[in-house]
Amino acid sequence: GCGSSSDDGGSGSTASGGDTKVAAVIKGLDNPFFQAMEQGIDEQADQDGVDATVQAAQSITDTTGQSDKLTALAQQDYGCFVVNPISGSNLVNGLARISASDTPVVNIDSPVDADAAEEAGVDIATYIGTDNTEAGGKAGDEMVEAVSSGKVALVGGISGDVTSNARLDGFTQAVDGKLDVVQTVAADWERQKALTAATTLMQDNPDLKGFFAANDDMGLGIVQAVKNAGKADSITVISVDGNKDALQSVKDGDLHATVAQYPYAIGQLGVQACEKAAAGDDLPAEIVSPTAVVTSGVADQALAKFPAPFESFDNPLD
Amino acid sequence: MSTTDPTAPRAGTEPGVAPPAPRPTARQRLGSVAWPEVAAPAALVLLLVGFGIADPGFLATGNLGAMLQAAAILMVLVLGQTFVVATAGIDLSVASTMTLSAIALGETYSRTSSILLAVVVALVTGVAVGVLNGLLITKGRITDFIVTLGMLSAASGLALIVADGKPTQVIDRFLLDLTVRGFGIVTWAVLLALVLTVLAHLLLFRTSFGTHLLAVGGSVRAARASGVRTDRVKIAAYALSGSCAGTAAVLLVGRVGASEPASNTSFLLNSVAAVVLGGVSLFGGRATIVSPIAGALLLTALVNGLTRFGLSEFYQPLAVGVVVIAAAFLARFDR
Amino acid sequence: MSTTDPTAPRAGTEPGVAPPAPRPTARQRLGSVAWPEVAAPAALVLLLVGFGIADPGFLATGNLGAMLQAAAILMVLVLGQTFVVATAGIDLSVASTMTLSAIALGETYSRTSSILLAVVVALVTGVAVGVLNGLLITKGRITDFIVTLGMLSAASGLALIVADGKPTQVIDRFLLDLTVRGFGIVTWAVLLALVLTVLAHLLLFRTSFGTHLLAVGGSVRAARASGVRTDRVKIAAYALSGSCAGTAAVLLVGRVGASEPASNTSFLLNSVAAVVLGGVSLFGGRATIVSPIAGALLLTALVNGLTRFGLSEFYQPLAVGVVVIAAAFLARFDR
Amino acid sequence: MTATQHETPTAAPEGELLLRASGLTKSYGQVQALRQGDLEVRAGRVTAIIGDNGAGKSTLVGCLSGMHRSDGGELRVGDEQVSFTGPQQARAVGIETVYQDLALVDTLRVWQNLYLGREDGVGRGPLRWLRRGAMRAEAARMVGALAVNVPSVDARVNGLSGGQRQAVALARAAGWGSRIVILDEPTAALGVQETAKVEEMILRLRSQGLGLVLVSHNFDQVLRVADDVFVMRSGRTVAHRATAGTTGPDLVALVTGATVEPRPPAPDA
Amino acid sequence: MTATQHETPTAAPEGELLLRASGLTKSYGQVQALRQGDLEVRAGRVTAIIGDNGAGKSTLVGCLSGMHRSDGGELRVGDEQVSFTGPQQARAVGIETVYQDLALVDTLRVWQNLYLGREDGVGRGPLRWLRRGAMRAEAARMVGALAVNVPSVDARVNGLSGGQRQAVALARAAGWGSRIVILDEPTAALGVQETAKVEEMILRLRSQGLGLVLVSHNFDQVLRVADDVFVMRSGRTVAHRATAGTTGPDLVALVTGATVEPRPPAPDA
Ligand SMILES: Nc1ncnc2c1ncn2[C@@H]1O[C@H](COP(=O)(O)OP(=O)(O)OP(=O)(O)O)[C@@H](O)[C@H]1O
Ligand SMILES: Nc1ncnc2c1ncn2[C@@H]1O[C@H](COP(=O)(O)OP(=O)(O)OP(=O)(O)O)[C@@H](O)[C@H]1O
Ligand SMILES: O[C@@H]1[C@H](O)[C@H](O)CO[C@H]1O
Ligand SMILES: [Mg+2]
Ligand SMILES: [Mg+2]
Repeated sequence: GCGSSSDDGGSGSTASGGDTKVAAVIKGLDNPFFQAMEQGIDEQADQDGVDATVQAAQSITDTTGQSDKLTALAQQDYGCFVVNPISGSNLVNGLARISASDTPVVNIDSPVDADAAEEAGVDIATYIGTDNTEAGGKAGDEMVEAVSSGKVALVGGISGDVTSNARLDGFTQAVDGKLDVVQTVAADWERQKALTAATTLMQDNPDLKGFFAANDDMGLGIVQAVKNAGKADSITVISVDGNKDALQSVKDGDLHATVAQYPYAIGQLGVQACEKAAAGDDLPAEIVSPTAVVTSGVADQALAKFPAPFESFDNPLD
Repeated sequence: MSTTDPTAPRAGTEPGVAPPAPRPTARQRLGSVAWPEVAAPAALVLLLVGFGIADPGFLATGNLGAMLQAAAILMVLVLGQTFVVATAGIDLSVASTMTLSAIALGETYSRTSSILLAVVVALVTGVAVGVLNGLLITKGRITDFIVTLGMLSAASGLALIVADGKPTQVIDRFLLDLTVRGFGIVTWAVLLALVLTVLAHLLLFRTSFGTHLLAVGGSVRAARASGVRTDRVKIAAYALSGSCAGTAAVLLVGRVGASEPASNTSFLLNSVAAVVLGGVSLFGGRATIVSPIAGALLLTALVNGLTRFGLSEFYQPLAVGVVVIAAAFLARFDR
Repeated sequence: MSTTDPTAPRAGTEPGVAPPAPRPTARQRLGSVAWPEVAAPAALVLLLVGFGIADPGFLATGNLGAMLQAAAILMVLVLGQTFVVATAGIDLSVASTMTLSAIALGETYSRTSSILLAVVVALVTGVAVGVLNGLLITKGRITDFIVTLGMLSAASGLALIVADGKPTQVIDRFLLDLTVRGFGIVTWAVLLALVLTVLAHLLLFRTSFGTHLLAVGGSVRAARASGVRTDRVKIAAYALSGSCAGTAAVLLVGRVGASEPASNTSFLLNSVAAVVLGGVSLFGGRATIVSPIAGALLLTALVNGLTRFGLSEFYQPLAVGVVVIAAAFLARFDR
Repeated sequence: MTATQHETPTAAPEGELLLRASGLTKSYGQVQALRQGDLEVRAGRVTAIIGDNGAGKSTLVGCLSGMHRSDGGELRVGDEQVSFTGPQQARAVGIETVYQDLALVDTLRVWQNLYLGREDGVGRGPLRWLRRGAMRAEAARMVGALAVNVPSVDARVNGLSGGQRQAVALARAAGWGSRIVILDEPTAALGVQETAKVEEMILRLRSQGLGLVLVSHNFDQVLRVADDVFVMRSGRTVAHRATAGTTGPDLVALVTGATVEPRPPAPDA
Repeated sequence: MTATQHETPTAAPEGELLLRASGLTKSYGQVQALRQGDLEVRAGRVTAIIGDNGAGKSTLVGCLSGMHRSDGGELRVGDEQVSFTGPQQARAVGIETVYQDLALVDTLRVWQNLYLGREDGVGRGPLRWLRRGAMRAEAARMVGALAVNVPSVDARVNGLSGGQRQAVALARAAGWGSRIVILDEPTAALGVQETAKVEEMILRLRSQGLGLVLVSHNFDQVLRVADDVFVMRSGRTVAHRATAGTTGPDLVALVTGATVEPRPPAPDA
């Protein structure tokens, strides 16, 4: 029995959802996006009376650390795992062991790579998340609507980050032929770096019309830079996430729009899916969680409902 | 050196009575400037000229202002790091301390709405971490490297706990103005960094504390034998570094309009790189203030220039690494 | 020490002919083990027992296996860092070099589909970076700190460029098996780390190279005067560190199933922390292999235990920082 | 502080007892380095301490200079019993020391070394504003007073020769209105000319009424320069002699223990 | 390497010329430390080098021991002209040096220091497998051969006294079938007993037919121990004398330059 997770009683799938213990392993910990996700998980678990533990990686690049945490939890008697992997494959090894003991796995936010999962024999009960390319596309459409023509610059997260790349790609495709993307820079998901980069880019391109940032933190940094440069009237900033501060900024008329991804809802759905999976229910292979472009018109509504989605959506798990 | 001074006794004459020492002449002073200490300013000038020729907009006042603005936080951190390195120590916790101070500012502000109190709390937090570092190093007799490495982790953890992992908006006119208003391209933040630079220079070279700091870096034993309270001096150096981190935190929060529990690792690496580029010996005892500041400006201008040239973001870390090694090659120590 | 040895001459008898030296007795050996070197293993045992009492599942074979698995990469990096620190140097580029080697592996694999070739390329890349570090330090006469700091940046930049910023999936049975299969809880990866640990120990204490390494760390001048080729030894130490980074890269790619250009900063800080916790003097000349490895296991077990206890992730950096300082306090150097 | 103060050490009547150590003890962990340290220093006299390597000479000196804190025994300076917790306190009562390793900060300039720990400045405390011009001029005078050849007070110490460094350390010790100057093996690494110059300086300080303590392995030098000699063996002061009438072989015998000596030092010869 | 080899240095007929340096020069950047370094070393004789601080003695020694690369001049060992690029090469032709700072690695054990740079092992190259038992035993014999009292060959050097360290450095220099042993101020920091012991060792090595070079500031010692003496001043060898018939004051005069000497050294006395 060496090497199997059943050593200390991880007796896997218990029948009733009520006494299932859920373990969630999510991404970075210094980002409000994941705070909202954690909140969604905790509150849904409370509401349903299940026991949930949430662990997060030390940072958004801590691939092995996240994997270690999953492995540590896999040794305990959790009935279902919710995972939001940093990369497509960094959790595959740990998940393989979990799947081997027939414990269900729910994948949220960032997808586990399908090939890697198959190779390792990982069984994903369902994937719940948003299409990041689509989110970027929505931002792109909004940008086209707002500025109609001219130069825009893109600010991504850490160089090479998959989520960031998907959002930037989506944006680029959406504005192709309509706007002129002058440059893409990496600001490591950091507000301060985004601010510095945006300041430099405005210096270099005095006629810049807009910025797209791959997340809200960076978007807010850019807003600050734009204000500092006294260009709040001529430059449009759009970002992705739908964090509270960003919604407030949209409401205040600073940030033009944010593409809300509702991490809170993703967290809730993750727990719900886990309960069903543990109870042996069938789940759809993929559940697309809602996204919405929040502009100043709806910012109030969005803030009022935060962290829940402000537009109702069909929850396939209810 | 002295042989260029006509009033100095010729070597070999003996037993020569040393003459009343004249103030060193300009030439003598120039002659005694060591090459390592000139390397960073020289490299900075080269870079400015080079980029300026390739892209005249680079030297436009607007862009110069943007660079100064971007450099202000690093400059303040570099001052603290210079003091610590001058004592032959190192402060790996500067960036984390700055993060913790920023969080302390944000939390205080969101609870009391008093920006004054919030700034004071940020500064006190920075000093407290610095003093704790200093006490662990001197009284606890643990190497500076490991103390500040541990503090790097502990302070960022504390920042996360206090902030509950979330950023806090700090929208305050006073703080925002720091990084926007001022005298033309010299904003208040930049002015503060420059004033602190001058003060740091005077502290190091014009006060007895400065001499003691360099003495401790040169030889703890000799300094102690000469009656210098070496432990106090070391603690003070770390406290200074902490207070610089606290000050940098104020500028950081003002700049981004929020306090965030982000780790800011690049500030740590850049602060050390600037100090070493500035020809400050990691073995302690020899330091200037101007050269590390030039090092900080060099690193900032490099990234600004590379961004303007639209060099792919992927090439920037490589360029920074190469420039750091190349500049150190110019500034390499004699010993 | 010698006074416990009945065959040693009594101090004061003179001119005493030294007796044929007997092999040191077990007691003598034990007596000569320095406290700094025992601190990490002792702290590790304490931690295992403490967590084990609070949570018996912590010591279940499954969890022990998970911890070993989690520690394997760090262990390999720590071996390299130990060699470098033993020479009184430091390798700040270990983690970036690992990233670059991982990218080299991924790119080679995606182009040739030959895992063997890919592994070889990864190792060669690591060694090449190490040799370059060593050459810059010895022939270029630049301090190790700044060379490896620059390399930290340069290597991660190169990784981004080569990978074009994107991760590459490396789905290969052989690599995946490394971190999954093996002998019970000892997977191939863990076994590799353990075998390398034994080899490193033998290299350090049983070969002339090991003696030269420690001699260079103890005193470059004395080593040189004794005919040790000090430059070569230093270069070899960095090359070893590079090869460890290359090996760690293979384990890393196997573990995360992809080569990613993202930087792994925490591996750098943890490798240095483990070495210092292991009582290896940053001033060089004194080192063991077992204690730094115990330091690596300590850091890993700590995070595992905290995770199992469901301690919020916010508290983990704080806990790690406190443990690092506390363990260093136990292991503090005499000088 | 004014310039004149530095140049006029408080002169004491010749032969007056300036310092008396009795029964000092000091351990480093397990090593009992000093078991019974006795010494007397008198104004206008040179008192030598001799003894083999590890006899405890430097440890005794460390206790007098405030570098070490003695574990036991009594130390009187003038009429007062003192107990030093650091070198500042020893300096405050007029004891200056030239350590075996000189204790100069290599990276600082000559004048900075001369003033280290008691910089002349405007204001108080660590932030007092250095009067650099005054210090440099005064430093030149301090060095000049010993008639030694130091290139410039602006030179960094790491650029000086062994003899020049010794001169700086001596000038520092002598130039502060001190009453007692302790020299730990000041000529061990020096050549003939440099040694002669240092001995000259010692005699000059003696003639100014200072009490000098000289640790030396060179018995010829001890006989040439010193008035009194204390002999140490295994951490104990085992003999006290006037040099007048003592020969080199006598000293060798005392140091190696060939002659048995009554332990409590004989009263001043 | 076998144990016996270490104990029997290649004996040469007494008086045979082992080494001759002529006109060696060496600069450190701007400083011309050695302008004209001349020296002769003969089997079974002790050759002293004297001169004031900074005269260039250690620089000359460095050129002979391979630590420095001379800029010019000629060096012959036996019949061959040599040019060293590192200490290994000097060792290879049988020149061993005890440096002014001893050049021991404090953190290593006595036996490791004795064998440093030429470890006895199975196999070749840097990865050869140490024969630790053999080395420890042999090291004990090497130290024993000099009849010095070192606590244990397993002791770390940083735990040894000055005299003991000197003994280890000497044992290392003497124990390797060397033909020439150079000692740079070996007794500067030593007490009477330790000094006596080192002088004894020097004479023992001389009687074994080795050529010894002794750098010293102690002229009594030079007259006591050496057969020949070379005098250096400002980087030049300015005189060569046999000690027989030379007095202390003669040496002082030579060193300080009071007497004018013909520059090319006189042929062997
Ligand atoms: N810091 C220290 N830690 C431990 N032991 C020490 C220390 N300093 C000196 N000792 C030991 O104390 C004893 C006395 O040393 P001390 O330096 O006083 O001797 P000394 O008479 O000055 O010798 P020398 O002539 O060699 O300078 C010696 O056995 C020495 O090894
Ligand atoms: N590494 C060095 N760099 C620069 N100058 C040096 C160096 N080593 C020695 N010198 C200079 O070279 C000259 C000769 O020095 P050397 O050490 O050979 O003298 P020495 O005769 O051995 O003196 P001492 O009796 O003090 O040991 C001196 O002026 C010295 O300052
Ligand atoms: O989806 C998340 C969030 O947008 C966050 O802001 C950065 O990391 C991404 O993966
Ligand atoms: Mg002494
Ligand atoms: Mg010399």
